[in-house]
Amino acid sequence: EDYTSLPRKETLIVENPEGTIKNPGWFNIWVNGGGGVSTGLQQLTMDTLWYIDPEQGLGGAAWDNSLAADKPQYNADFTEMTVKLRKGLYWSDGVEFTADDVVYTVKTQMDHPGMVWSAAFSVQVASVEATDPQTVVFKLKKPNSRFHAIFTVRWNGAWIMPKHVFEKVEDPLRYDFANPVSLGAYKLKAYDPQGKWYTWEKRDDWQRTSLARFGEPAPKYVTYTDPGPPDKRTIAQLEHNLDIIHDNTPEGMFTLKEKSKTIDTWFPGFPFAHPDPTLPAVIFNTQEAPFDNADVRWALALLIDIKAVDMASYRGAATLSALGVPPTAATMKDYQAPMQDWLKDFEIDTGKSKIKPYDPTVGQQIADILRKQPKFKDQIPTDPEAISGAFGYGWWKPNPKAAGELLEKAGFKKSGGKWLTPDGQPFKIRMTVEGDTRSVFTRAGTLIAQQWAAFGIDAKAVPAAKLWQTALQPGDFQVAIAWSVETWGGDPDLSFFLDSWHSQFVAKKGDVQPPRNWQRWSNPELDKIIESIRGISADDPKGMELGKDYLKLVAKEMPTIPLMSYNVFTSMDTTYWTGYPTIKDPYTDPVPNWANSRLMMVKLKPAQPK
Amino acid sequence: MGQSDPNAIELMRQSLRELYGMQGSIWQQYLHFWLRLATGDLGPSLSAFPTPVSTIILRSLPWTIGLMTVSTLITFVLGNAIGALAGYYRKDMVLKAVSLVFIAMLPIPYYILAFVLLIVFGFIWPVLPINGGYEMNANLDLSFALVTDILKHSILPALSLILVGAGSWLIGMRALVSNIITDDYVVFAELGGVPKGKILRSYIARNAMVPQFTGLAMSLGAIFNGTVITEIVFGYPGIGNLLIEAVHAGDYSLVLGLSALSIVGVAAAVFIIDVLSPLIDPRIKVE
Amino acid sequence: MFTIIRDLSRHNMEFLCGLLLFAVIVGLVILSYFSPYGATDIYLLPPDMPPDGEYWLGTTSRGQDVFWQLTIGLRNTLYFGIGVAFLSRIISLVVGLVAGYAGGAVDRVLMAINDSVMVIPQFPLLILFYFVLKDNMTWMALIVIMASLGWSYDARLIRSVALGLKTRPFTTQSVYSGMTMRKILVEEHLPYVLPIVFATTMNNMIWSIGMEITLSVLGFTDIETPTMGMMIYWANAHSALISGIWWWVAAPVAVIVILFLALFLLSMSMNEYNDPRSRLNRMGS
Amino acid sequence: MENLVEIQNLKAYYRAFLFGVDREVRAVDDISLTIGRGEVYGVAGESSSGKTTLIKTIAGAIRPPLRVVSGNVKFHFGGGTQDLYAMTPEERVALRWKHLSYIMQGSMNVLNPVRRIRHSFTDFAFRHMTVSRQIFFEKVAAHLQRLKLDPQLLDAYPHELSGGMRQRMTIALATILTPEFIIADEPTTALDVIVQRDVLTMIRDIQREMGSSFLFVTHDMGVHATVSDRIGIVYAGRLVEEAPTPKLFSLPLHPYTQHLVGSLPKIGDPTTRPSLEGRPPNLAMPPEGCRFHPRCPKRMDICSQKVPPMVTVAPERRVACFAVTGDQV
Amino acid sequence: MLGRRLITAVKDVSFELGDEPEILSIVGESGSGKSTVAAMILGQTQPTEGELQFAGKTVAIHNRAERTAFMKEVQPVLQNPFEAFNPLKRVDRYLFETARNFSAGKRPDRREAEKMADTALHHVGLTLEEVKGRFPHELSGGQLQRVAIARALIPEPRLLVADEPVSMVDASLRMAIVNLFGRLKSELGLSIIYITHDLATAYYVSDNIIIMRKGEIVERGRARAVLDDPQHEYSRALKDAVLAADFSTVG
Ligand SMILES: Nc1ncnc2c1ncn2[C@@H]1O[C@H](COP(=O)(O)OP(=O)(O)OP(=O)(O)O)[C@@H](O)[C@H]1O
Ligand SMILES: Nc1ncnc2c1ncn2[C@@H]1O[C@H](COP(=O)(O)OP(=O)(O)OP(=O)(O)O)[C@@H](O)[C@H]1O
Ligand SMILES: [Mg+2]
Ligand SMILES: [Mg+2]
Repeated sequence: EDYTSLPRKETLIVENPEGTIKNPGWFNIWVNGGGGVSTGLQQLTMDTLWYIDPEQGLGGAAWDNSLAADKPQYNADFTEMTVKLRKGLYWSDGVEFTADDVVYTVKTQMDHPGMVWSAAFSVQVASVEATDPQTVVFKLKKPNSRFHAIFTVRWNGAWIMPKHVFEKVEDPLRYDFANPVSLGAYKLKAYDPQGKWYTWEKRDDWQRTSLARFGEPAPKYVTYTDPGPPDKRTIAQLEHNLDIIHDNTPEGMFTLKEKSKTIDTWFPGFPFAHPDPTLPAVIFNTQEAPFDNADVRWALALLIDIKAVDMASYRGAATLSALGVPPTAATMKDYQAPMQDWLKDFEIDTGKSKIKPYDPTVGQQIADILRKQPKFKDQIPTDPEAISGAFGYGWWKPNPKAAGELLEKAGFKKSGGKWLTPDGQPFKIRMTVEGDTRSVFTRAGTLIAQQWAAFGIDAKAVPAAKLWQTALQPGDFQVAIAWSVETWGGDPDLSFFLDSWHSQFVAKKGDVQPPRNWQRWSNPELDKIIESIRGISADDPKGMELGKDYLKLVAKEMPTIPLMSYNVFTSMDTTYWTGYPTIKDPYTDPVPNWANSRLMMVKLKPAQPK
Repeated sequence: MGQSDPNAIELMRQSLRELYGMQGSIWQQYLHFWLRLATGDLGPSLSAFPTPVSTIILRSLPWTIGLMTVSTLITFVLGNAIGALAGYYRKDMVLKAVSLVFIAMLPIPYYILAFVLLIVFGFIWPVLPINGGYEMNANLDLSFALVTDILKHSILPALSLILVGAGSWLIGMRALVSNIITDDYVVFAELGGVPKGKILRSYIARNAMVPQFTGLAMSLGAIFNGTVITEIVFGYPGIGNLLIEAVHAGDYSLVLGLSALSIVGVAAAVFIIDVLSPLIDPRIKVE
Repeated sequence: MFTIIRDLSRHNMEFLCGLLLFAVIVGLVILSYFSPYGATDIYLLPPDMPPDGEYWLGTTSRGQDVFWQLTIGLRNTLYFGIGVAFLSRIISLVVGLVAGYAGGAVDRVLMAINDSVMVIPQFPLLILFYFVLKDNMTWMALIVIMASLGWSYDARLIRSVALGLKTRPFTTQSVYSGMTMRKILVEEHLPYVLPIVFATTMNNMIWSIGMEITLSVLGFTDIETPTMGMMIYWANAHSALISGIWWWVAAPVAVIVILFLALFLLSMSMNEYNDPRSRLNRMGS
Repeated sequence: MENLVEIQNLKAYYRAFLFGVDREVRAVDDISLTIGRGEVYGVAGESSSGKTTLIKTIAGAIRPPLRVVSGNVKFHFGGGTQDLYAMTPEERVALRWKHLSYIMQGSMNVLNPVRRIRHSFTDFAFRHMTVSRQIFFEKVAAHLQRLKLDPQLLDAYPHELSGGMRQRMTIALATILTPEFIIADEPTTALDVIVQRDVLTMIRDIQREMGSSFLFVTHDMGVHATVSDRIGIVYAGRLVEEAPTPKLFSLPLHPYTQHLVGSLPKIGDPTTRPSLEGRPPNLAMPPEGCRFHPRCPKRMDICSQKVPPMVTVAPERRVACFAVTGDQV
Repeated sequence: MLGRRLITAVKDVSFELGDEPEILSIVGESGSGKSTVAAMILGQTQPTEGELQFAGKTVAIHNRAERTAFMKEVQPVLQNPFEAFNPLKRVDRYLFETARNFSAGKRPDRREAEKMADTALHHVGLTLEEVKGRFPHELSGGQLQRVAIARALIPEPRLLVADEPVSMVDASLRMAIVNLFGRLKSELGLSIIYITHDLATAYYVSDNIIIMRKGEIVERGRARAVLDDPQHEYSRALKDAVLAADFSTVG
């Protein structure tokens, strides 16, 4: 046996997009201590009551009762939630999982501000108790039809703590949880003291975990590693040393597709990538003039040539969206397709004329452009349905004339080829972009800024490292490229992000904005929609109608300019493993830092004989 | 991301501010930082709270010191040896060619050279590891295999440093030597028939070492300059990478801690020069 | 000055090579003013075209012509280096000459400052500046910061010459001729340090441009201004090397190497010219 | 007296070809002289007249840009004959220190500053010895004591000694192997007058004791008067006069020598001394004919046309001046 | 970082020059403090203790005006004529600068300055014509030293301080300069402090002499009297060490 001791055939090697972990020995996921979470920790060892898969899920539905035996049970006015738990699940140290663990999790977090879910519980939970070892009853401070969301994993959720470990600890805030006790099918085997890799081993008693319902996980070992920047990832996968790349540059992906015969991708052909249930958009700081004016926002939208942006950022490998919801498979069906007719008839008033800005053929046009490139010729679908699925339906048509009229309506003037604001200053826009961490966004931002500049606006893209913390949170930006919308993915309920768009949560100018609604937009009509959603249950079909009302409202008001899906260039090497999720078998999101990616373990098959 | 309630988030933010000791004005915080620093306490890292900054730094420091010290010393010895020979045997074609190779490397920006090495030996002709300090899933008990692996991973980073660095020692040494050979004591020794090798070693090189040694100490102190780029390019697990990560993470206590460390490092190097100079140059006395 | 250049280029191969290479650089910079494309315009041309008759050095994945992009980037990079060199030369001249001439407490204070600047780890400090300044880190700011980091070594060099000049009898002669300190420094001493200033200018440019390239490649500068480093930054962001767009990286790397070789050869031959002893060594026997 | 050194028609030029300027400095131009065994031969002349160059050429310390253009230097060491410029480098090295020691100008700074003085003795002299190191150093200690130097100084670094001590140490180093021929360039310049006299007496003493020949250079006529047996006067790269010391001072023949001797002020003699006008010639472009003629009070037409040859005018006396020898040659 | 040591270069030295013009020689062993005394007289070094009086007033220099006033009275002659001028500058520059900076009343214009320079050059046997526009390497050592002295004469000082003015020049030049000193004293009524190693020239030119050793004066008096018959033991040793070419001279 080699000193890098693991048999490759039995090991799945996955990119950890967090990079090198600064505090590698920290496994206390309930306190942010610089330890990683996408190291396999939340994917392989954590568990909580429910999961919603961003794609179809295993077991016939996106919804999965994981530790819970059933869906949450609310009382009539949504002030009490009762949860039934599964029996026969065990922690990796042999202690049985019970309702006490759930109660302990909630209470400990409430007692320790500074723990990750502490505040969320404190604000909502009046009391929690275990009425028997398999039943937990939550009493809420005020009605909430979505309280279960905190225990529902999308990317993550409130993970259940092992009571028998933590109750012995003096200060849970300073406890590193070294040798983490696992509730998942894997347990820690080894990790790099420099934080570059973590390896997990299948539990002997994997049958006593919630995942066992779907079968036996195949990989004996799973390693999460930091393979370095995109080029090194690409090289590593070409050499079959990295089974799953979390994300890559579009060019890296094309190279892999070209040079490797063993690469699986979400779409087998162009655009390859998996659309994340998040929606990259041009986000305006609507608290700052002139971006508080919908006419200005619309004018800027009409100056964008989305085809160029698509080519520049994703080189065409993106799914466009004109609507304020990410174009995932589920929302295409639930929202995008049903609203096409409304979009085609949608009109805006420029003050001088009424125009219909929607161009329903953009997706088609992009497919046509791409088909001209010899590299991709055969990979571009021809079926209109498939084209819309891969490239989106339509988008706004560039209309500089209308944009000029809108700006004039807002009091702007053009002089010497340059636009002046109503108070006579040059119209200057600084667009904050993320730099090389998400280079496709940076590319999109620089191009959009250039398109605006070509129209006579002093526009420029400026990169900011840690865009979220330094620009979006403090509201220290004019315009940014980021996402402000994220959905469950597999479920049409929009409350996941929409609830926090209520005007009650918009921070005052200059204050820190909670991490939703970066555009700081308040609108009474929107508040009404949100309040209606709060009053109905999560699976009430009325929710979808309210969702469409929201989409129409933001199309009119344009608080952000939705661009396209956040396409993640995940690639999977089939040299050692097969059975990855793809559009043909979309049982889960292939992006390996989502907690749902645990489903892959049971679907993978070794590709090499033992 | 699981908790979307903005009220909850505000509550959380306040409790974290308390934990991080970020109450009060920025000036109070700054003062607080220096007070702690004076007592050797760098405080907790903000992006890895509550882990102390010193713990995080100490984890990376040995890698940086190891890689940089060894490659600086190799660079020093190599550059000076070739420089001394090339300065003394001015007509030797082999020495001329070797010098030329190193000198040609000298002006190339370090990043570019490292990048080219990485592409050549990691991609075009993939024979050397290009990422990290040792292999993934390595068994970290001290073993011959581990040491070999660590050495293998240090080849490219070290090579890049040596290729770039040797040239300047070489030029400096060659110039020093060609000046020293006209110094009276060397001419006198030649006239005295002292053998050539002896002159080169005990007269020329020995005297040229005086300024070069000072330079060595300075360059050991300046390890913090080179380390950042090397470590980024080769994903080496040292403090340079840590610094960049800290900057990206907005972890100002870690950034300040690393800056403080680098200044202390330089100060220490200067102190070492002062202590050791009399050994190299008897004309200097510590009083 | 002109005769020096003439003599140097006639009798010193290195200088001649350096001068020719530098002429190539200057030529490219001049061409940049005739670029048919705007400096920051992107997606104007078909992307990823390999070098051919129409696009001499090919096009980038951002739809720019590599050749013209190169000329403009080179211009910005070179101006940056010149800016830093100019500012830092002024600081090092003032500090070096005054410290050397005035001596005493003035000297001690100036040299204490000088030594502190000399031992500061520059790269971490620059990153720290970037960390603090963020968007305010303009090119002008970067020039000023770099200049204030890049004078100390040369100031010491100048001071050591100035110390010698101070004890030269002609300085006493000047003092007793009633000249002011300013006059003595500017008219009597400055000519002696000018050759050093020229030679160190080259070294300083090598240093500052190298730093600029590194900072840019790592994305620590304004990404809209094309420079040599920025070209590589964008190429990296588009995985140019592994996706076979090698010309996008090779062209700036080649030009950088030419630029640095030119500066380096010039500085080396200037240094030799400054040092009469090495001049003697050139002659052989 | 038997000749130890014979120098014939020696020419040594500095060739400076630099950045477009091609210059040839004729620092030693056709000099012939002989030095007898046990003789002290002094070379005098004004600054830049080529004294150091002459001595370098005799010592074989040639390095660019200096070149020996023609002429030869012959030694008669150990009964044989050695032609300095026909030897292999190895043979030359073998002569050094054993037969021929050279104390360079600026002899205060010729010791390796970073090593103890003891090592210099090992490097220079020990290789010629067949004895053990211990015996060697006993010999060194005895030699130092003879020069009134404390043998403990061997363990000092050069900078720990005063200028005079360093100079004596260098002389000790040059004489430890009792060479037959010692060459010294300005061995006492920059010394205090009192120290200077001590050093000179010392040199004189060991030279007598060892019976070595001694060639030395200084522009201080007082030193020559004290030490030299015979003096050669150099003017602008040429030997212009040669005479036994007392004769030279009492009856200088060449106008330049006359001026040199005549302008020396003396304690106890308050008479006014004349000063010589004009400037020394540029050796890159020396005047035609006699090089002194532009400043010569006895100048004749021929002086600017022909080079006056060295003529023996009396036993041991040679002079190159048409005013003395006439233009018959 | 290096420690500092206090070196006593000169202790308890006092002497005075009379109103009558005179040449005062200071001789003594190397390092005996001769140059230090000169530097103190020239105001380049501040005495740790004691004072310097000029024309009955204590010399105290605090500002530029006082310095100029002092330099107008006391001027130096430097050791090495080849080094005394900036090789990159024309020598006349120093003459004109001095003329402009030291003349009483308004600053002289170019013509006046040239006239002052020419007058001073005449005192040393040169004319402005010979010197104007020339670089130092274009002049002989004797010329240079004379230009330097001429420059020192422009402010019409009362005292010249010459620290080893002939030790670096040839025997052939030496007498030219020493003779010039004698002439300046008698023609311009200048006092000169002449510092030297060379007892013979001191004897030749000076009126009074001071013999120094280890920072102290060991003997002083009329030059010829002292040197003909030194009293102090060190003076005698010094005189004995002089290597004279003692052969009776002929013609
Ligand atoms: N390395 C050299 N290159 C060119 N010319 C030189 C060199 N060394 C000496 N010279 C010239 O050769 C001539 C003779 O110089 P040399 O040193 O022999 O004179 P010297 O009589 O020893 O003078 P001094 O009394 O100053 O020592 C001078 O004109 C000098 O300028
Ligand atoms: N700048 C200085 N720093 C320290 N010591 C000094 C300095 N200048 C002079 N000295 C010391 O002061 C003493 C007197 O020196 P000074 O130069 O006055 O002597 P001097 O009589 O002029 O000697 P010389 O004949 O060699 O010129 C000497 O011991 C010297 O070492
Ligand atoms: Mg000489
Ligand atoms: Mg002195």
